[in-house]
Amino acid sequence: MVGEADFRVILGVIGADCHAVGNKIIKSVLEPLGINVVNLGVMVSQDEFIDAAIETGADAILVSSIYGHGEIDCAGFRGRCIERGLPDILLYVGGNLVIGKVDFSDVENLFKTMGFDRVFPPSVDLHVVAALLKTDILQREGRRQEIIDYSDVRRAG
Amino acid sequence: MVGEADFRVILGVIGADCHAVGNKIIKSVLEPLGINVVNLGVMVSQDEFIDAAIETGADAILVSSIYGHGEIDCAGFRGRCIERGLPDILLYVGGNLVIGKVDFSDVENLFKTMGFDRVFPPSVDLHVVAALLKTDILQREGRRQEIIDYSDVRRAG
Amino acid sequence: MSDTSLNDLSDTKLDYSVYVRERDTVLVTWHTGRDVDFARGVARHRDMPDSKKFSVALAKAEHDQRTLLQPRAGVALLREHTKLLNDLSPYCDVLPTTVDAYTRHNRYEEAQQGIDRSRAAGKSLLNGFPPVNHGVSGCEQLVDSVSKPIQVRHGTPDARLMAEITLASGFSSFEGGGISYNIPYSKNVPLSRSIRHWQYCDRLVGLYEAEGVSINREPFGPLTGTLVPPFISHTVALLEGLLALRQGVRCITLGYGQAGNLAQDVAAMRSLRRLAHHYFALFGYGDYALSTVFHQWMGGFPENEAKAYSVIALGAAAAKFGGATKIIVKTPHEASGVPTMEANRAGLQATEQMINMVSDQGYLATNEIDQEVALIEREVHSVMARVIQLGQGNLARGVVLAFEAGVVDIPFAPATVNAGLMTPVRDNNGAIRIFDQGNIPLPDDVIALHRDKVAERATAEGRSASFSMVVDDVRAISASRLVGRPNPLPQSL
Amino acid sequence: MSDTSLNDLSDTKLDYSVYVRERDTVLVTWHTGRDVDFARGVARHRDMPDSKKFSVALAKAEHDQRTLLQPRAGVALLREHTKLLNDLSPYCDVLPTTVDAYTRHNRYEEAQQGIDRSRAAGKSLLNGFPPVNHGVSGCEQLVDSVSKPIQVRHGTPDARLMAEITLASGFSSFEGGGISYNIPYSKNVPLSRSIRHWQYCDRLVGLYEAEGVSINREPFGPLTGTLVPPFISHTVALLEGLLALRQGVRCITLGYGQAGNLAQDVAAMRSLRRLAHHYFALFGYGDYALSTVFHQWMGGFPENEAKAYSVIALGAAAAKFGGATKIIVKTPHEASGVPTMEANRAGLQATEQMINMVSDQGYLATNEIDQEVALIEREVHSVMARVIQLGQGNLARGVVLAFEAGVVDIPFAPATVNAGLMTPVRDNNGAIRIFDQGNIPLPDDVIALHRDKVAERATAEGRSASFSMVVDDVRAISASRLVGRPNPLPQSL
Repeated sequence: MVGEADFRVILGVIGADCHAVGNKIIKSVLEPLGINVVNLGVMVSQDEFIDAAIETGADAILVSSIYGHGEIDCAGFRGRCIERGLPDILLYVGGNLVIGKVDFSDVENLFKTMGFDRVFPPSVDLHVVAALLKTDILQREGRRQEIIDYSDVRRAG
Repeated sequence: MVGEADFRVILGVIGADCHAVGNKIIKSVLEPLGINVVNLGVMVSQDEFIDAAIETGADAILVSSIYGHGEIDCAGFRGRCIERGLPDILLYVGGNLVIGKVDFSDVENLFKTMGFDRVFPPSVDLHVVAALLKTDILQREGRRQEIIDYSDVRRAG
Repeated sequence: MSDTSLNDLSDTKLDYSVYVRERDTVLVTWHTGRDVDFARGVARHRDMPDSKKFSVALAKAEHDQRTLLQPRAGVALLREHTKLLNDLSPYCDVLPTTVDAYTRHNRYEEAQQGIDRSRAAGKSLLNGFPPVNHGVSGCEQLVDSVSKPIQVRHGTPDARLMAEITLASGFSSFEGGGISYNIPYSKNVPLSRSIRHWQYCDRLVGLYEAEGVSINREPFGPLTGTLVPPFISHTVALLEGLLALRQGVRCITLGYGQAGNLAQDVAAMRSLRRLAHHYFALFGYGDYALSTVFHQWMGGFPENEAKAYSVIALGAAAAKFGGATKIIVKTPHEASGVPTMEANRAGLQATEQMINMVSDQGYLATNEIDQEVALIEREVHSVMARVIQLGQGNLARGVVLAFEAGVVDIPFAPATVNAGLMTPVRDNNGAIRIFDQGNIPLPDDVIALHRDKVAERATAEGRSASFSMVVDDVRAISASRLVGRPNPLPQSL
Repeated sequence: MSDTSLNDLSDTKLDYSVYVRERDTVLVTWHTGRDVDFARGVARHRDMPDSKKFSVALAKAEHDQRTLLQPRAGVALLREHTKLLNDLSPYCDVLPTTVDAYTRHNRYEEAQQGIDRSRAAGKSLLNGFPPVNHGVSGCEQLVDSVSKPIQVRHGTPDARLMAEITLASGFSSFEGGGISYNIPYSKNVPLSRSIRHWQYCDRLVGLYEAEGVSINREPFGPLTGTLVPPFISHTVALLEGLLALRQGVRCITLGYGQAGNLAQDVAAMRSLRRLAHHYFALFGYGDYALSTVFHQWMGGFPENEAKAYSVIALGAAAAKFGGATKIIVKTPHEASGVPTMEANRAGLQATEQMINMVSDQGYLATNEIDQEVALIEREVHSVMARVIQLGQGNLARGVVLAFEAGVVDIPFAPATVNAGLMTPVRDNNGAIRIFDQGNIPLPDDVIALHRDKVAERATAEGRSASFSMVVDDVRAISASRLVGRPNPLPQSL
């Protein structure tokens, strides 16, 4: 069993995006599931994410983008992480990431090519995100993977 | 100027189709426009249409079909007209003529191949039908074509 | 017994021996009739899980105040029809089997041709499933291959063989009635004959009930679906309900088709339930299960799918505010004829969303609704009193005489036995009113109210009421309005 | 003047000389500012046909009791944006130009990159049209290439340059306000600064008014679009309306975003109009043109398009029953982000159909609506009284102090100047109530009513009210419900 403080993530809405609702809800759902969330709120730059991750020793950065500029705002994010000395940090991204109705699989491919580890549509169940976060962090840290309890994952998103 | 009695048409809903609403409305719209409508009502067989056309010396047969069996019910209609001595009678057909959502142009081609002179979707403006009927009847009779007044044709169908 | 004259028509429970003798003549009208086995049918129903029983689904929905979703669906071939129902099943609560139009007129030869040609064409050329041709074994396969209750939905004046085959196979609900499946669905069938044939069907359902197998019966509410004033369809629903109860039916769903005016639609649904309990009690019945069904708009739909969705949504809201136990769902392809599975699913999903959003809200209480309820009830009482009086103790006979006299009169019906004298029209708020009462007996003040409402609209539109106004109304919803105004101010330029 | 402190903030009409000096500093913030020519702008507006003037379209709709349809739309490049508006034009009454998010934060460099990259990519990579970058000549081309009135819709705390450019180019309506385009749209902009910048925009509109050119102003009604109680958004709309009137604005459209409960939504629209006339008169204004705008559901949509249509339809019905002058339309693609032209057209068509069908019907009068109207009005009066009191004769100052104190408090807002202490939640009928009032001043009996309503729901759901209930509510509509119930009885199995 790992304690609560073992999962530490930086959360924020990237770029000039000011959609605060999902941001507040993500924090409110992840924290009771044992994830320590450092919430930078809305309109966060790539460097602000990275600064916070360095400062707090976070395991992952959770990037939200709702307003459709995600493709522009996220360009070069992984490269910047490498430059700043966080080559292996988990990068998650989710929301309405592009303009227009595009097949999600295309969006997923685009952002994975850009170096994001996981890509989510806006409808994702946050319990699933939490479960994946824990698995990925444990795996990346080389620890024995815990058995994830999926029983609370079924809730409609 | 031609008188009212110059345009005489047989109207009916073909086959086992009992949709009476459109039938009553077609009659109520065409008659004030100067078309003499012999209305056979619903559930009319091919021979009943032809019997009435022979008996009244009609210029045209207007076949409705709403219930989707039009493709079956109308098969061989032109051939039957030829057998019964009405090779040149105008055959109009309209309604929901096939099962499922099919491009209207495909439906039109199908029924024209079957020998129908004009094919209409259910949304057709009946004032347009009346104008076409008069034109076609006059042309077929070799009379000088009247100038059709399209001014009342613009009404939404 | 297939040429019942008015004088032979009784409304007592059909004698069992009469039923049995008639049954022998019915089962030989198509070769599949020989496979009907009542005892086997009873056993099948008893062995079915509750999840496949219509009566259970309805009772549970009534209790939970939920509204069940039901699509219409039927194609020619068994395998394709089974697939269609299973594809729809996740999106609805109860399943249909819509029967093709040849079968509705007992034209089993033509239905067979439709099956054969559909097989050759690789697509359904029939507008429904032909259960008589597929027979007991085909229908049993169908029932066994789905996981929800199935109802037979058709439009058949003489559905005796269809009822024998489908009920023996495990269908647990049967739509129709001697009036509602004659007047809007046929041209020359005498009303006394169709009523008598439906007494047979109801008697058969009663025999299942006597064996402890509850079969749901649903008179067809919307009739011609075209400007039918609620009191007319309510009267027919009540009469068919009473005729069914007399034959031993116990699980009844009365229906109504969306008129379009929200207040009138909600009032219609609420009054239907009250009126049913009133007349069923008046005729001495207490032991029945009542539910209601709302049909989304049965008239012409806009061709544009986005617009069609709003017609569907308005119907869903009216059904839920009106307290319907079940809703029969239309589709965004409605204007284009028989819908695809995808269109059906879309209609169900749109309806589900609206019903969910409305069911979370409060009771819709307006003076307008209360006034409409009171009006509908007065109208129904007036017509029912005359039908009962005409029957002189024989309600079936009263029905036939009432139609002959135009006391009950259904607008836009194809049947020649329907007087067709009553003319409806919308008022200035889109509620369906009476423009010409024909021979329908209504109190003077009620007629005055209708006249005033129609006059109000005529004044607003600067024209006098006429049949041309009625024609405009028939087309209004497909032309994106509720009321057929002359040159309406377009909402969009 | 871009760092207005609270002490500098006045609510008198901006002195013309102050405006002119400030204008010089504004126009140099991006190179396109040099092309702004007020006199030429006035001449352009005077020469425009009435059919392209927002104020005329709104006045006509008010008179005819019609509801104008307006989509949202904006793409990066001029030619594509012009085509988009012309493609939408046949399906709506008034046109939008939705501005991209970089421009909203005055990041014109990034907007320019967005334009360049969009040109290279052959598709818009911006979520709107960047009017500052396209400049006066680009905006003039746009206005000249469409045949209906165009409004600028954005979300910009400092929209001074955008207003100068777009109004001079012939846009005839400008959305936003110092509160509604700050609190829901930014993180660290002081409220006194955004109010001051919007006084500039309103003063500019007032200058056009003084030249006889009526420019419509529309405070942004829905705010965060997330469980905003009507009295909160009404208070903000009234305050922005008053601030605008003070600067010479005369044509005002106050807005409200659909909450989902029909009675509350209708009551909100009706009370908004009454309250506006009340407060505008209270502050001495008589000479203004008022209209209202209803925004279809601004929260999360169902991904399924059929379900999305029903959310759109419910909004359309509420708008019409509520008497909205204009409706801002959502699309069936809403869950997937910025919609295509086709999705936009579908949303407009669905909305048109519902509005047409409802507009043919009667006035919706229920006790529930009357009670909601009375409740909203009491709530607004209570908060407005405190804001006015805090301002001590300076309403702009009152607004800033009210936000600092949490007297006005917008749920789920990103702005750090917003207290964020008030927590809303739905009651058992889906109406938005207050779970925690924070520092909002409300009468004890009103608070007791909210408490009782929330308790009623908690009891019905067998759980206590908590933030988790609020989270469930935020997601409810996208999950096909109105109220976020725990394990709701599914409508479909």
